[in-house]
Amino acid sequence: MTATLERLPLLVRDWITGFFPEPVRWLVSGLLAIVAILAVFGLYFAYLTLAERKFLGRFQNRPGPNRTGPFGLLQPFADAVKALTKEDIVPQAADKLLHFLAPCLVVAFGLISFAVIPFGRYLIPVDLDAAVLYFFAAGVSSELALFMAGWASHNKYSMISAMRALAQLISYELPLLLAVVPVIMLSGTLSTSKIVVAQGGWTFGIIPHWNVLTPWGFAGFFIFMIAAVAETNRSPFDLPEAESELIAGHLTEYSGFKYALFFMAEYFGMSALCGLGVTLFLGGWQAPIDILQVVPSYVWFMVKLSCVIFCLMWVRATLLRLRIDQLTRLAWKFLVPLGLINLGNAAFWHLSADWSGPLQIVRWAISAAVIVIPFVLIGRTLSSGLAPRTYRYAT
Amino acid sequence: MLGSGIIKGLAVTAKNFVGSFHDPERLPTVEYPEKRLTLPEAYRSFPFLVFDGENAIDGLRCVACKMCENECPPQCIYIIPERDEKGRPVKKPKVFDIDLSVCMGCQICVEVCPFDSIKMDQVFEVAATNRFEGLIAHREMLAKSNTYYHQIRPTEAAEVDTRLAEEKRLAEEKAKAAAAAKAAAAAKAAAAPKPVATTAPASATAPAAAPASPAKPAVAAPSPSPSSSSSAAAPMAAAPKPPATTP
Amino acid sequence: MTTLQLCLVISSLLFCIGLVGALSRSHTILVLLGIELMLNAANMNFIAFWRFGASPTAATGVLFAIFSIAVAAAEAAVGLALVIAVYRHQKSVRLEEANRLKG
Amino acid sequence: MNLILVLIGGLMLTAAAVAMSLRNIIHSALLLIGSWLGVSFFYLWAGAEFVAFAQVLVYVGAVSMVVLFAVLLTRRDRQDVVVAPETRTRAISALLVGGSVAGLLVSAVLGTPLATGPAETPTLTVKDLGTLLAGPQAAGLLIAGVILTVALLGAVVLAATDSGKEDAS
Amino acid sequence: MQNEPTSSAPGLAGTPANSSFDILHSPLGSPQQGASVREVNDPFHGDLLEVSMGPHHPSTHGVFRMVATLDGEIIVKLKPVFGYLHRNHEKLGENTTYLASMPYTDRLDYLAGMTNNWAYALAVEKLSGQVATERAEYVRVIVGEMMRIVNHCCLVGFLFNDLGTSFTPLLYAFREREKFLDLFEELTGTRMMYNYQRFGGCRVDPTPEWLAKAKALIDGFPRFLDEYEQFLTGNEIMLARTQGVGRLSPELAINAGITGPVLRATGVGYDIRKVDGYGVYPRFDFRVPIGDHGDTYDRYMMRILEMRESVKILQQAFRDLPAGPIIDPKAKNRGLRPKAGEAYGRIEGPKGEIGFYLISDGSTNPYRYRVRPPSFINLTVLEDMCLGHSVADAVVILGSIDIVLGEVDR
Repeated sequence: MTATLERLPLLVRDWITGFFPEPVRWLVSGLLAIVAILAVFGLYFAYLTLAERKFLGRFQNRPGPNRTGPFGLLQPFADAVKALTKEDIVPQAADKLLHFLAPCLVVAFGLISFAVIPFGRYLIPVDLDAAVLYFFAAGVSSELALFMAGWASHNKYSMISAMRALAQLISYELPLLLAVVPVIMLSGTLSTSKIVVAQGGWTFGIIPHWNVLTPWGFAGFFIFMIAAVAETNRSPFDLPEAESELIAGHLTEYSGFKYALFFMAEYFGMSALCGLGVTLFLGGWQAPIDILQVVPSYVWFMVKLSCVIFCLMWVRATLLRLRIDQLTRLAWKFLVPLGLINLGNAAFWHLSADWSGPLQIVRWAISAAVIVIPFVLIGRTLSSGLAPRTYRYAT
Repeated sequence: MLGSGIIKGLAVTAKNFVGSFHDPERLPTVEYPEKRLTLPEAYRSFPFLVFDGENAIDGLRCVACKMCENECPPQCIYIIPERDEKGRPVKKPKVFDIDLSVCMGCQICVEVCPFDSIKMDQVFEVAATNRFEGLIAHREMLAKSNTYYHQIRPTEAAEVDTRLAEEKRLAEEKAKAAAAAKAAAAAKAAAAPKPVATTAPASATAPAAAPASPAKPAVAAPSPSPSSSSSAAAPMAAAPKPPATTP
Repeated sequence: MTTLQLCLVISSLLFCIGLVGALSRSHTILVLLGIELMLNAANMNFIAFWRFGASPTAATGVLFAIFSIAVAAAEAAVGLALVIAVYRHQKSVRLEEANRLKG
Repeated sequence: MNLILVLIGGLMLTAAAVAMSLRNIIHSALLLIGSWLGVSFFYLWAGAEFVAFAQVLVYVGAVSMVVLFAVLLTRRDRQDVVVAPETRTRAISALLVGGSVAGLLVSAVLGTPLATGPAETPTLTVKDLGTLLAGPQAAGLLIAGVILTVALLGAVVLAATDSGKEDAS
Repeated sequence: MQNEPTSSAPGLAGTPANSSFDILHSPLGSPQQGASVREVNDPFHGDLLEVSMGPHHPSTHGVFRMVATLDGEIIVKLKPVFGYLHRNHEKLGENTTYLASMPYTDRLDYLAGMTNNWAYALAVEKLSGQVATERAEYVRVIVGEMMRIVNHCCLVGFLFNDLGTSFTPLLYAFREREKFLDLFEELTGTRMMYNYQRFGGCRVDPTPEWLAKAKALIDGFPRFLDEYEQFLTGNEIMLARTQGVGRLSPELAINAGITGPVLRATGVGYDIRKVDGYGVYPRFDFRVPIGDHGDTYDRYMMRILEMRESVKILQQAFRDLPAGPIIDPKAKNRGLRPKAGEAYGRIEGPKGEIGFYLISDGSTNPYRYRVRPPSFINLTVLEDMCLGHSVADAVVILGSIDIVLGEVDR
C-alpha cells in the first residue's frame, strides 16, 4: 500500500505514456513532468497567495480575504480574472520589447529551477549530476529579468530599483553559495537526490539525520534562509520593490497580467529556494520519524516546504525593511564571514566523523562553539552603537 | 546578542497570530454587511427634519426660519419658505434642500434650531448614482417621523418631547388668557368681511416662544392643505405640535 | 565536414565577431565585451577538442575551460573597474578620449 | 546531432553579431548574455554539464551584472546608453581584419585533418572533476583562486571612490 | 555617539544619472524646478538624479511632494513642495461666525481634531473673556490626552510602515486607536470630526458610564504599550534604521520654531502644558520626556513615553473630575460678537504647539484668523534632517516628524 502510494505519480505517468509509441515516450514523460510541475505549483502558487494574505491577516488581527467562495477559497481565481481583464499599460517611453520580455523571462527562470528539486523518493524531474550548480545557474538569471523590468520601464523609481536588485543579487549570491558548500562537502555530491538520500536514517528511530540538526547544518540553514529571503526579494529584504520608498520599484509601470506574472515569479522563486533549503538541510522528502514513513515522501516534502514558507510569512509580518547599505553590509560583514567559518566548521565535522562516546559530546561542543562565538562577536560589531536608550525627563 | 530583538518581535506576532483564533480582543473585525455594530446614541451622520403626526410634509416642525441656513458653516442648507396665494410667507418650508456632498455633519444646525425640527440622522449608508442631483436631499427625503427620531435617539427624543410639551402647555395657557382678553375683539373682527385666517392668530403670535421667528400672521388656516391638528392648534405660535403622543 | 570541424568553424566565427566588435567599437565596455566573446570562442575549442578529440578521457579540456572561465570572470571584474575609474576621471567611456596616463 | 549544433551555433552567432552592431548598449549587453547562454548550450550539448552551468553562473550571473552595473555607472543621461555610430573607415577596417581572420581560421580548420576520437560522449562526473581539481590539478586551482582574489581586490581598489567621505564598506 | 554624522553611504555611489525626462511638473513648482540638476552644488562627485517623490507617493502621508536630488541614493538636495490640499481655511474662518469655525478646525489636523477644537476654543474664550467651567476643563484634559494617545498611535504605526513593515504594527496601533475612537463617537457623535468644544465649556457632558469605560480603557492601555515596545522597540533593524538618522540639533530646532515631540527629542524640555499651564494642567503630576540625540529613534520614543505620561494624567483626571455644569450657562456661542481686540490661544497638541490667533473688530466674524500649525512649522527642517541620508531614510524622517497635510496646507 505504502509502496503504491509512493509510486503513484510514476504509475500514473507510466499509464499515460503507455498510450504512446515507444520512440516518443521519453518526450511524453518529459512533457508530463513539466505539466505536473506547472499544475501542482501553479495551484500551489495560487493558494500560497491566499495563504499569505490569510496568515498575514491573522498576524495582524484581521481575518484576511474571506468573501470569495467559502473561506475565500476562490480568491486566487478572482484575482486571476481581475489581472487578466485589466488593461495592460505600457508607458510610451518604455523600452517596449524589454518591457514585454521581462515578465516572461522572470517566470521562465523561476520555473526552470524546479527541474532539479526532488519532490519525492521517485519524483525528480531531472536527476542531474551537477544539480545544485544548475539550480544556482538558473536562479541567478531571474535578477537579470528584474533588471530588465526596471530598465525598460523608463521610470526613475524602477531604475533605482533595478540598481538595488543588482546590488542585492551580487551581495547575496555569495552567502547563499557559501551556505550550500558545507552540505556538498559532507555529502560529497552535487546531486540533490543523493544529498537527500545522504540525510536518511534515524537515531533511535526518532531523531532524523538531517543536516539542520548539526551545528554546522543549523548555521548553514540560518545563513541559507537569510540569503534566500534576500534572493527572492521578500521582506525584510524587499528593497527592489520597497513600497514605502520606491512605490513599487520595478513593478511601478506594470499592470494587469504582466504584474501578475511578476507576482507569480516571486512565489515560484520563493518555493524553489525554500524547496532547495528543504532538500539540502531539512532532509528533503525524508520523514521526520521512522514510523511516519508510511506517509508518502512527496507529502513530507510539501509539508516541510509549506512550513518553511509559513516561517517566511511570519518574518514578513514582523520585520521591517533594511536600508540598502545595511543590506550589503549584512551580507559582506556578517553572512560571508560566518559562511566561511561554517565551511571550516563543516570540515571539522567531517574530519571528526569517527569520534564516538564522550568524544561525540566534545565534537558537538567544539562545533557549536566555532559557530556561536563568531556569531556573537561579529553580531556585536555589526550592531555596535545601536541599543535601546533610556530617557530623562524635563524638570 | 544580535537577533534578540527580532526574536522578541517574532514572539509578539506569534502571540497575535494564535490569539486571533480564540481571543476576540485580537480579532476585532466586524464583518460589516452581515454583522453591524450598534451605533451609540450620540452617533450622527446627516441632518433630517422631524415631523409629527402622519403626514410628512404637513407635520414638519420646521417653520422655515432660516436659522440653520444662516449658521451652517459650509452653507449646504437651502430654504425657501412657503407662501400663500397672496404671497405672504407661511410657516412652512416650500423648499428645504441639504446638499449631502457639502454637508460635513457638524450638527451646528441642530444646535441653533429653536423648534427642535432638525436633528442628526444615523444613516451612514448614503449613496447615489448621480453625484450632483443625487446627493441633494429634498424636503421629502429629509422628513422623518418623530417615531423614527425616538428609535434612533430614545433619551434625547424623550427630552425634546417633554420640553416641547412643556412649551406647549405654557403657550396654551398664554393663548387661553389672550383669547379670554380678546374675546370681544375677536367677535368684532368676525363681523367684519374678512377671510378666516389673519385675525385670531395675529394676536396669538405676539407671545411667541421663539424670539427670532419672523413673527408674521397666518399659520395654517389658509394653507391649501389644512390638516385637522394644525387648524385646531392654530392659535399656537410655536409651531403645530401635538402633545407627546409617541414615546 | 566532421562534427569537430563544425564546432571549430562556429567557434572561429564567434571569435571573429568578437574581434570585429573589439576593433570597431569605441565604447570601452563594448570592447571589453568583444574580448569576452573571443575568450568564449577559445573555451568552445577546448570543449570541442575534449569531446571529439583524440583522447577524451583526459578531461584536460574541461579543466582548462573551467580555469579559463574563472580567469574570464576576473578579467571582466578588473576591466570594468578600470572602465569606471577612467570614467570618473574623464567623464567619458570613449576609448579615444582615454588617451592620457595621468588623470 | 549536427542539426542541433548548427541551431545552437546560429543562435549564438546571430546574437553576438547583432549585439556587436547595435547602438543601444543595454540591448547589446542583454543580447550578449543570450550569446553566452548559447555557448553554455553548446557545452551542454557536448556533454560538459559542469562547464555549462559554470558558464551560466559566471557569465549570466556575474559578468553580465558587472557589465550592466558598469553601463549604468558610466552614463550621465539615459541617452548615453545609445552610443554614437562609429566612423566608417574604422568599421570597414575592423570588418576587413575580422573577415580575413575568419577566412584564415575557417580555411585552416577545414584544411587540417584533425584526429577525432570515439563518437560516444565521454563520461565525466562532477566527482571525477573534483578529484582531478583537488588532486593533480590542485596547483592550477590554487593559482586560479589567487588570481581571482587579487583581481577582486584590484577591482575594488580601482573602483572605490577616494573622496574619503564615504564609508570604507 | 554624540554628534558624529552617520555616514550611510550605500554600495551604490554615483548611480543612475539624471534622466533627461522630467516626469512631474508641479503646478505649484517654481519654473526652474525642472531645470538641469547639474546646477546643484555638488559636494561629492558623479551624476545626480532628481526624483520627484509625491504627491502620489505611498509614504508622503497625503499629497505632499519632495523633490529630492540624489547622488546614488544619497540626498544632496531636497525641496518640499506642498499646497496640494490648500482649502483656504484661514479665509473661511474670517468669513464665518466664531462658532461656525469650530467644525472647520476639526479638519486641520484630522487625526487630532479634539486638540484643534480646544486651542480654538481657548483663543475665542480669551478674546471674548469667557471662562470654561471647572468640569469642562477636566473633560478637556481627558479628551485632549486621549487625543494625544490616538495621534501617537497613528504616528508610530505609520512610522513603522514607512520603515517597511507589512502593516502589522500599524494595525496593532489602529486596533487600540479604534477603541478610543469608539469612545469619542459615543461622546461626541463622530469618530474624527468632533466639533466638541464650545466657548465656555464642552458641548456634551460625559455620562458616568462613559467615564467608567474610558477609565477602564486607559487602565489597560499600558499593557498594550508594553507589548508594542516588546514588538519593535528593541528590534535591531529598527535601531539600525532609526538611530543616528535625521539628527536635528537643538539650536536649529529652536531657531526654526520647532515644537512638540520633535523639539523635545533634541533635548529641549519645552512643553506648553508646563510653560503656559493652561487649563487645569498645573494640578496634574506628569513629566516631560526629552531625548538626547534628536534622531528618528528619539522622536519615536518621545511618542511612546508621552503616551505613558498621558495615561498618568488621565488617571489623575478621572480621579479628580469635579461635578458641575459642563458649559457655563451664560456662555455665548451663537451670535458671539467679541469686543475689538486680539487673542492668541495655544495648547500643546500632539504634534506641537497648535495655536489660533484671532483679531476681532467687534463683528460676528473674526477680522483676522490665523492658525499656527505645528506640523507645518516642524516640516521646515525636513531638508536639514534629510541631507546626507538615503531615500529610504527620507520617508522615515518625514514619518517621524508627524505631519498631517490637512494642517500643513490648510
